[in-house]
Amino acid sequence: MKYRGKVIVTLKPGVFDPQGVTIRNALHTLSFREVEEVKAGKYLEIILESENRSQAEKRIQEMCDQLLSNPVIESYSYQLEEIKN
Amino acid sequence: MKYRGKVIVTLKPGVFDPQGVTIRNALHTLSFREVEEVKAGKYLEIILESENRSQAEKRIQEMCDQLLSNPVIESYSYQLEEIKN
Amino acid sequence: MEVANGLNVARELGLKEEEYERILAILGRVPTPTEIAMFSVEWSEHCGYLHSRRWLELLPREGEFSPLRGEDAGGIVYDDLAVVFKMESHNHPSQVEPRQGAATGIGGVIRDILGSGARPIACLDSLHFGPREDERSLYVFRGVVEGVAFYGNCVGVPTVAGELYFYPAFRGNCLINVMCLGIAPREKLTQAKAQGEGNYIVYVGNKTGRDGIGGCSILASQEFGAEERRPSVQIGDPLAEKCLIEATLEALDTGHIVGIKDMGAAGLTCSTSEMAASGGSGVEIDLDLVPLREEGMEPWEIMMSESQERMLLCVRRGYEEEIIQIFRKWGLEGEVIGEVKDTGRVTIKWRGEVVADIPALELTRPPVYTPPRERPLYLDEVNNFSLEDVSPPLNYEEVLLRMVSSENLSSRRPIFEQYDHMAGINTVLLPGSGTVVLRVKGKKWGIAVTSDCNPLYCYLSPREGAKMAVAEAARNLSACGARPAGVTDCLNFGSPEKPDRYWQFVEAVEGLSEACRFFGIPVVSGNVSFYNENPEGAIFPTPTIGMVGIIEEVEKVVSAGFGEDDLILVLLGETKEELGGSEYLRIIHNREEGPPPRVDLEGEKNLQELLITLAEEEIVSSAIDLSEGGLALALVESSVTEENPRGVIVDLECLGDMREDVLLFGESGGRALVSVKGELLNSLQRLAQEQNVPCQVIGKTGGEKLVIKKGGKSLISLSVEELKNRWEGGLGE
Amino acid sequence: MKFGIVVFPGSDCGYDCHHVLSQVLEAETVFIWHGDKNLKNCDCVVLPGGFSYGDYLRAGALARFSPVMEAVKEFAENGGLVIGICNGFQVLTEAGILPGAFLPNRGGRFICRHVYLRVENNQTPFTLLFAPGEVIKIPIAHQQGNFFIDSPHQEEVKKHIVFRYCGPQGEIDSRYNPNGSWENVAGIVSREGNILGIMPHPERAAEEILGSEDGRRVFLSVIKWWEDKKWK
Ligand SMILES: Nc1ncnc2c1ncn2[C@@H]1O[C@H](COP(=O)(O)OP(=O)(O)O)[C@@H](O)[C@H]1O
Ligand SMILES: [Mg+2]
Repeated sequence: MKYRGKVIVTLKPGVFDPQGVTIRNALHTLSFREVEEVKAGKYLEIILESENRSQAEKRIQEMCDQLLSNPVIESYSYQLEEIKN
Repeated sequence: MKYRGKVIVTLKPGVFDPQGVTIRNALHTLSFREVEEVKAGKYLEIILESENRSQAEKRIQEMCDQLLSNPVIESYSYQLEEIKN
Repeated sequence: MEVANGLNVARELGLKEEEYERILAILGRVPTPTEIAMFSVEWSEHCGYLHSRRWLELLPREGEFSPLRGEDAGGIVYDDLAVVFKMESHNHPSQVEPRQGAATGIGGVIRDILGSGARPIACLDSLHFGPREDERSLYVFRGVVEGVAFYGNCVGVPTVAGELYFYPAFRGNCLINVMCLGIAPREKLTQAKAQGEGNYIVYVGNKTGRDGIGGCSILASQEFGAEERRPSVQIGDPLAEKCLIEATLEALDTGHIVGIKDMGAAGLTCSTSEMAASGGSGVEIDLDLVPLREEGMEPWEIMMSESQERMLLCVRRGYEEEIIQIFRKWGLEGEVIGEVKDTGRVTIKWRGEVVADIPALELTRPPVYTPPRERPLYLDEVNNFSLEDVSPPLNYEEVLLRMVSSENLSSRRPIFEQYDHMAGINTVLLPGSGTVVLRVKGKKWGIAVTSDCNPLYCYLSPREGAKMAVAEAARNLSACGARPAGVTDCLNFGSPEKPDRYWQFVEAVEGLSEACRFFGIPVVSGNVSFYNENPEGAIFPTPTIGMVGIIEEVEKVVSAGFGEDDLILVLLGETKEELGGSEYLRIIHNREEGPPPRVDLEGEKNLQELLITLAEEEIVSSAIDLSEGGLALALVESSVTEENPRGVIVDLECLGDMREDVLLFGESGGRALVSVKGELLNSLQRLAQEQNVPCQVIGKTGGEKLVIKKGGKSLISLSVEELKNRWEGGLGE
Repeated sequence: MKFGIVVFPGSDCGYDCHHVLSQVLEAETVFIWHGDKNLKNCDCVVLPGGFSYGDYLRAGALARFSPVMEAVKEFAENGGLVIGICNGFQVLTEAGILPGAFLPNRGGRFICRHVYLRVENNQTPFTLLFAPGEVIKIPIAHQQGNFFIDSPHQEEVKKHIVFRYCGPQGEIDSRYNPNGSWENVAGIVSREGNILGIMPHPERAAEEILGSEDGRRVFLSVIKWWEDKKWK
């Protein structure tokens, strides 16, 4: 079966996010004054073959732990959907 | 009212994604051989004050069009949720 | 505000019971939590040099070039300029979070240079990792290189040189030593002092958050073991650093800055106490004025925070607004947070209350320890190698190909190409083989920089290894025509509380000191990193040397590559029957054994003088020093380092009847390979004789092959194109 | 003639351009602060390389909203000479002053090295001192130099290519394309020819001691073009 994992990686709360701050400042100068905070993260879409849903889920989690995020500063979440041809 | 906009920016279909390819290769060396494709994108979380939902939506869209994505190569999608204290 | 169980808190923060007693005596009362925190960071190994201070006094501070010693970064004076440089470690943070660890390492050392009032113009990175087969080591290695590239490129200071080695001993504890070099008109240098009652203490840069709290005393001085603490990692913001560089230099130009100090390890604690102590005054700080990024921060958190991209200034009263506006113009924070007092004390207020009040001098006078040390037993075991133990290879071509493509000897191009090594348009001799040379705009002279240390030698003999690191660095510089002028060092060792590790440390410092003294090169700055251990033991002792040289006429710089055909190849220096500690033994025979090559300081010095003269008198067409991989690797590098590789024909017969593998791959020091035009050979030989340097003609350049024979016997005949591909592809990155 | 170099936070190569223009070529040169709207009567505006705003979000994305960019846009529309180098080129595309966009390098990494370029058009104010088809050597230093143009605009942009990555003999081949750039593009001009975007750094190849003087001729061309125009 084929699956699409949609992974979002963000900085943990309290970790300094210079990109987010800079983007917020830019939005302010563009007169989006109502913006209070911006957090910058990563989005990854992973297409993989797996026997079943729970196997796919397990593998996506392993990828996140080992490579896609750094547990010291980042956390992640994901959604999984089956790809039907 | 306070809202959280969750914006995902991805490369348009057909635009070559070197980052995605690099990550896929790295996953392969880590023996995630079942991965067929990786697409890399950006995730941005925007916290903003707005009168109502449709106003917030309009503003998020403007931000995406003006700054957060480059329409030549990227497309975006977003979700909006109300933040209750 | 007192703590009932002050001793427990002190212990938790890494202070010893006797240290706590001393704090009680200094204050004459029970310390507040903020005070305990402040003492704990100032008296940590990382900031206070408890175990190393006594030995660092051995290092020579004077030399041929007049040294300059500031607070953070030392340097030398040449012409009317100060050349300031300093090396720092960022080992533990990088092991935990490679990308940010390396990035903030670069950021930190740049601010050290900036704090002296100099404009940073170049960085170097000396990197050591576990083998790349090891998944975690590979991850750390790639993350670190990415971090250096990310931060260094963005901040606009070129990373021009460095080192990269892989040894199993660095598994679980990598070494990230970064160096920065800056220049300033000599009279523009600024000190890290607060002076003049009523002058203002001004905070500039990024806001303060909870980053790296405890990172200094707890993270940096704790071995990586079973119970791992989750550190709060610092995140680098190179854009802010870039703006901080420009704003600080602009502010210094106003002439209204009395003193300046970077906020690195131990943040506000270190900067306030050291500025007060070296200015012979006191400071009073109001923490409510410090720009904060997070809510609810405790006073001790603010004092210990290691948020990056911050500096502390002492500004002449009446000019604070002008200075603050400069920083705000660059998009940075700028706030008056306190003033200079003549109390001699660091007084910290928070919400109207005094939360700390300590004599500044006492904070900066941590205890000194010299625990027992003992020669480790392994030394006898690993220093028994004799030539009979290995048989010479049958196929030298195969051996050479394996060596040129090995992870420690292959080209570093895949690494330094990821670094913007040309930013600032000063890099005259680009990285590739050996030394990198920077011009100084508007001057005839230039600056050469290198970093060196062979950790395996140091493991086999800390003293000889340290001497060799100095010798190799100096040889590197002189090969391109530069005169060694100053050293900065970064001493990476295991736990000083273990006698065998402490012995290694003291031996290395003595070796380092002896070599620098002999060559007349002052040690102007440096850094000590202890507790580099993983569950399997200590790292190889690694006293990394950063050396800076001056080349009088930068246009005469000599590069390593063979520039044309029909040049005569000359080997300078004596080849001894030494194979111990060599990469050849490691790679081909799988033995990490010694003794390592012995250092002949006299011979090294003669060679250096000769190389400098040869460059100045424009006699040689190329020069490269011999180091890891010996003569064979030097030949390959000079052949293939240029865009178009060039062949050579070499005969080893004249080098005596030693074994061929010794002649090719032995790593005896004090040697260099030069190429010279036929008509200049005589002058070269005459100068070599005058300098007492052995000198042998071993071949000439030309053709498309690297051919090495010994008398009638052909050892190697390989296409230089193939060698180039193997060498450049060795890292596989 | 007078050159103006725009200073964005983080655009460090502006100092290098300043050195080359004012010290090496002895041309009148001033800095223009990103917050100003006044171009100080400059005849040629340089958007230098570096990392404006840290390249946070996307390379060049934030710089384009600096107040100075409105003035630059107006200046360009009125035929003023503009050179965008590296990050400056990225800013120009983000601002829509030049077409296209930049993707990360094909290999995903930053690359700093000398490359060969073939001069495809010497009829511009920036290249008139080069021979047609001449091969020159100039360094690159970028992470996102992979020029992209969507298919509807390709035919048009093809006419405005000025520099392409090539081999030592001028071979145009993907082997010599360091970053995956469309058509090996290293530099283009605007339709009217008064705006140059160039990914390599000519200011890094303007002095003999740095290994190449080819880049210098980009600036010398501008000066010559200006002088000639003045006489006309
Ligand atoms: N980590 C690194 N970062 C930048 N440059 C490096 C790094 N490692 C090696 N280099 C460069 O690669 C070249 C070869 O390195 P090395 O063989 O260690 O030099 P040396 O012969 O001087 O000991 C030198 O120019 C060196 O500065
Ligand atoms: Mg070396």
